[in-house]
Amino acid sequence: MKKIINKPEDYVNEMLEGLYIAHPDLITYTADDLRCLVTANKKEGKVGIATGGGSGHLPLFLGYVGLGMLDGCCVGDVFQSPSAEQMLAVTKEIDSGAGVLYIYGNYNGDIFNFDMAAEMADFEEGIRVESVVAGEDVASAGPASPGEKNTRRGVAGIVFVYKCAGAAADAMLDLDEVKRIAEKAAANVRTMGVALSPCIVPRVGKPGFEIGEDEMEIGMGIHGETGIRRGKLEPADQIVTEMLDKIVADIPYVSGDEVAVLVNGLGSTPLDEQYIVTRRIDQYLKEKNIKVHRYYVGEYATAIEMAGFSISLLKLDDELKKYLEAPARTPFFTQV
Amino acid sequence: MKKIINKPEDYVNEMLEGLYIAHPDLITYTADDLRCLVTANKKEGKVGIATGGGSGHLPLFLGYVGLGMLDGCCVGDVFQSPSAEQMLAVTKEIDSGAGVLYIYGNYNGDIFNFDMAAEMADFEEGIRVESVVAGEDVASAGPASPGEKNTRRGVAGIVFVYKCAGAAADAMLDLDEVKRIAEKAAANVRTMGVALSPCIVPRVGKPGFEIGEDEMEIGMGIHGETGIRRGKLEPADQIVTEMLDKIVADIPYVSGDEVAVLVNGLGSTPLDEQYIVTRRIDQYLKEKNIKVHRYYVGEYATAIEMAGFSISLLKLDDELKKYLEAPARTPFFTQV
Amino acid sequence: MNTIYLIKLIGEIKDIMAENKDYLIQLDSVVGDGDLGLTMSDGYLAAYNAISDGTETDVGKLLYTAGKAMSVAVPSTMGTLMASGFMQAGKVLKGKTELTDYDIVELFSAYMDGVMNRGKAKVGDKTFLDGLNPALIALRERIDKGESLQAAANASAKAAEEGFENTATMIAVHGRAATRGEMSRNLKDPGAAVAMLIMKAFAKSLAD
Amino acid sequence: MNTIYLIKLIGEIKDIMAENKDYLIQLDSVVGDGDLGLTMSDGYLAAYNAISDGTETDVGKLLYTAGKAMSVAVPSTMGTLMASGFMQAGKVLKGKTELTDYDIVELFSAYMDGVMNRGKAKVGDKTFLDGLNPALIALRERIDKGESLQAAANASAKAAEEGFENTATMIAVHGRAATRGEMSRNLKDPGAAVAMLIMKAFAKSLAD
Ligand SMILES: Nc1ncnc2c1ncn2[C@@H]1O[C@H](COP(=O)(O)OP(=O)(O)O)[C@@H](O)[C@H]1O
Ligand SMILES: Nc1ncnc2c1ncn2[C@@H]1O[C@H](COP(=O)(O)OP(=O)(O)O)[C@@H](O)[C@H]1O
Ligand SMILES: [Mg+2]
Ligand SMILES: [Mg+2]
Ligand SMILES: [Mg+2]
Ligand SMILES: [Mg+2]
Repeated sequence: MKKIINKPEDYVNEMLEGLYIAHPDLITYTADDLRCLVTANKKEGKVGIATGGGSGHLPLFLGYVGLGMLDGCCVGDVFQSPSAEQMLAVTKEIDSGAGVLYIYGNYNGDIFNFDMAAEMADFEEGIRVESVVAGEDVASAGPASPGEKNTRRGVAGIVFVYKCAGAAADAMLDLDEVKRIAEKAAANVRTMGVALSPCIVPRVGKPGFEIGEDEMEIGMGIHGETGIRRGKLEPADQIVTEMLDKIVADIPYVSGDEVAVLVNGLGSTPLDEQYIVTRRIDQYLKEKNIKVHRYYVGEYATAIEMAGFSISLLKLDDELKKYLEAPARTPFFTQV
Repeated sequence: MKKIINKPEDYVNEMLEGLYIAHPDLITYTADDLRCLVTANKKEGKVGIATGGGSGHLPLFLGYVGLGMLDGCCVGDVFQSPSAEQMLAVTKEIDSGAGVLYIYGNYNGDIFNFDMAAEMADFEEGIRVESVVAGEDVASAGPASPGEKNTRRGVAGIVFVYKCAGAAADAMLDLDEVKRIAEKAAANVRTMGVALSPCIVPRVGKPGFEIGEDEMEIGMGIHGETGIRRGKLEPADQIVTEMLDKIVADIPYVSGDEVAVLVNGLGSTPLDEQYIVTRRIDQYLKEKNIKVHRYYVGEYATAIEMAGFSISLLKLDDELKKYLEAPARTPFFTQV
Repeated sequence: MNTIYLIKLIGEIKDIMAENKDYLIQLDSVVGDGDLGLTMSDGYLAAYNAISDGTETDVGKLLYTAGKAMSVAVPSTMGTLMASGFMQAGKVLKGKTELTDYDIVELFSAYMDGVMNRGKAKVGDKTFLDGLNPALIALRERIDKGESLQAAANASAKAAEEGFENTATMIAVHGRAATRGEMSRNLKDPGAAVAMLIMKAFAKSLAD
Repeated sequence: MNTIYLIKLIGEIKDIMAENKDYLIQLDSVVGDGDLGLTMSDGYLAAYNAISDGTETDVGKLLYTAGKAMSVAVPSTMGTLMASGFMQAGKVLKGKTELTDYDIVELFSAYMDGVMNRGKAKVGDKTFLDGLNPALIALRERIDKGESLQAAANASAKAAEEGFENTATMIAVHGRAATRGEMSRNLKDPGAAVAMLIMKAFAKSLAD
């Protein structure tokens, strides 16, 4: 394990200390608990938005708390859920009477704890909490039939949900409306990823899985969950084509539709490669006559030092476009 | 070689195509040459600032062209200088009568080509060009005696020089003044890095050097240049202390001095680790009573997929602070 | 039976989880992320520590407190589910200071309800429930027939073990194991092993 | 001697660089980044292609054009230095269409000036100059003594080779090799090898 760390058990807390040191104008914490991160700029009367999940995905989840996006975030150990108690503390801190929206990824542990926190917030504090669960990894399961539970994993596409919901809350919409926008964004985003190398959870100390020197795994999740297929590494254009075939078929799109595109590095993939991917995405979408409103390229949701990337498409309408374009300023996402 | 690319020989140009696709509002190119990148928002009467160097360092150099920072940039193949001819094309495009300042790193090939370009700009085009060469890697050589040539490598600290000079130009200062600010920033910045793993130049196809599974190299350059010492990997706090001892002794600092700090990931070092580093930097500087005005944490100058990081300190006075704080918007650096 | 007994019961569960830490890690490493041994031993220890001073006489409050402590200590899937079980049992038994054999059945039944309300899984989904459910059926049957609590507990421990073994025929539809789909068949469910261990500790708590 | 001869000379240099591509790669791999074989063969080929049509009769313009083509093709350290050498020689000999033996000395002397102006290195810094400088001294001496250009060229090729060998005693202070400090001693300088190859090609261009 080759990491620039001190004791593995201090990994998360020391990372958090560094985060507060670097961004004092934007974030702070509550309940004397470094893992209960809240905005340093609370806006009275605004719907509060909170998220959370395991550590190891920076800039997810912490990095999106700030102006025009999220108000609070709880993190657990690497790849482990934070507790309901911690989420309750954040909820109390960010509520200013308009209620709180939870937006988080579709993982068992997170769901259970956010649900428990929502109950406690209601029973113990009288705070109204609504939840939107993001699950948009088309490689992780088929689409849910009407009325069925969505079993897809939530991955990088959640950033689009944060952005749209955050802008709606910032525009002082009420909780139902903010929830509606978040649900709309979640319903219109699709993601797929590919991994080339595993990552090492510091306290585990060894790679989460093995993969050959010339292999890739298409559809792998951001904790190393099994993907759709493992095979020989292919040229970038071919990989992107396979991924987009799946993503685009899932909505489906018609000629003239408009999207926002998120190209996301999983940890150790150079930006150069992400732009080579961007180039092919643009060709592909032009062929399908899908218009790209805006590209986001970089690391938005990682798996520690995994090599690989994901592509997320958000299908836009005028409403989502408006909220996507709104300004925001957080430790990792600034848009003017 | 595990990379998400197509043909290695298309690596740089395809990356550039992706870059223009993703950031059409900020950047474009001139002379029908993708490698001659210029701002999409030319400001009349402003001193033009250009940089350049080899590819493989994203977001350096390309990513800092935009509003309030650089106006043009030439890149060569991976780790190879662009040509004087290309630099001349950029120079012509970004000059609007106030002259052009070149800011680039202290590498032989770059120096020769920028010098040649400056001569051509003067002789052939009558454009006044001044140059500031950044060389601030304290691990690469001792400090230059007065009158002696600075032989230190330029690394991530150049971003501070871009920022301050860019803001000065944006404030419509004249070429001599912008150059003075750039020189002041360059004279007050110091950097040191550490590497844990090598990188692979796509056309070479194999790692640039070998390093043991439990080793690090303190002071290594961003092309894999030999550092100060190779040894067993140590805890983060210990590595940071060794690096800061060198950096701080070099200026030297007195109690009460103020700095900006840049923590820079070299390519595959997770943000988490960079924040663990930030935490220790803060402790260290507090002990020395050096005040941190602002932290920048993330990838600012990489070596493809090298693991490791660098620390840069910029000693501030009121003037530099003013220009550092000014807003900027480029593909990779947005400050409001 | 009162809170003193419950402290003993939770103490036995804490001990058996500690003894089987590596076994649970090993089971969870195959289908999940391998943390189950840690979370269960840490979680029940936290639960035990929160109630072991013996000052609480309200059975319901004691169970609720144990659950809350567990949820703070180990917010993993099973940690939160076990916490939800305790908290639900606490709600149902609130106000009581003495427990009949029927109340003990009620305790496990409420524990199961708590897990189901939180997890939304059904029996047969290859989870903890597939260990606890047969145990609960056996427990209720024996008590209804008038057998001793010890005999009923022994039978329920056996049923839990069979339930655990049986999970090797099911396909996982929840949690990390679900991402393996058909490949999850043939593997026993780690959460069901936890149910088996709980029921074994229960039998033991009556025996000594 | 006119531009036709210079085309031949540059053609010989292009050929010898192509033949020694792997050798230069190997030398540069030890102390630098290993590209010297590629840049020198590509660079002199570009220089040659830019002037080989034989339409230019002005010696200075031909040399300047060769240099400019080289600078565009291979903007590496040595690529730009060699381009600067050609361009300086072009400036000095501009307007001439015929070259005396003394003009040939002037050509190499101006080439060296171009490299020195651009690179700011001194003789003894373990660079290209340490191959070219002894060759230039030998060339000038022999011509001053009235020897034939062929004899002088042979002597200068020999001197360049000795200069190249001699670099194994020097410490690099420029470029990538300089980052090795004391470790760069004992290694021969790749750029000085290029000077040796140029002078060999020069001798050959007169022989055939
Ligand atoms: N919805 C659910 N209801 C009941 N039990 C569940 C549910 N989902 C998962 N489990 C149980 O949780 C066990 C894994 O627990 P744990 O190791 O804590 O999960 P994780 O580490 O993924 O958070 C599974 O073996 C299964 O028995
Ligand atoms: N300032 C200089 N003046 C003359 N020659 C130099 C100078 N710096 C380096 N060289 C020569 O350049 C050679 C390396 O050239 P090259 O491989 O093109 O460098 P790089 O690949 O680092 O750009 C060295 O062996 C040395 O002879
Ligand atoms: Mg587990
Ligand atoms: Mg777990
Ligand atoms: Mg070289
Ligand atoms: Mg080179």
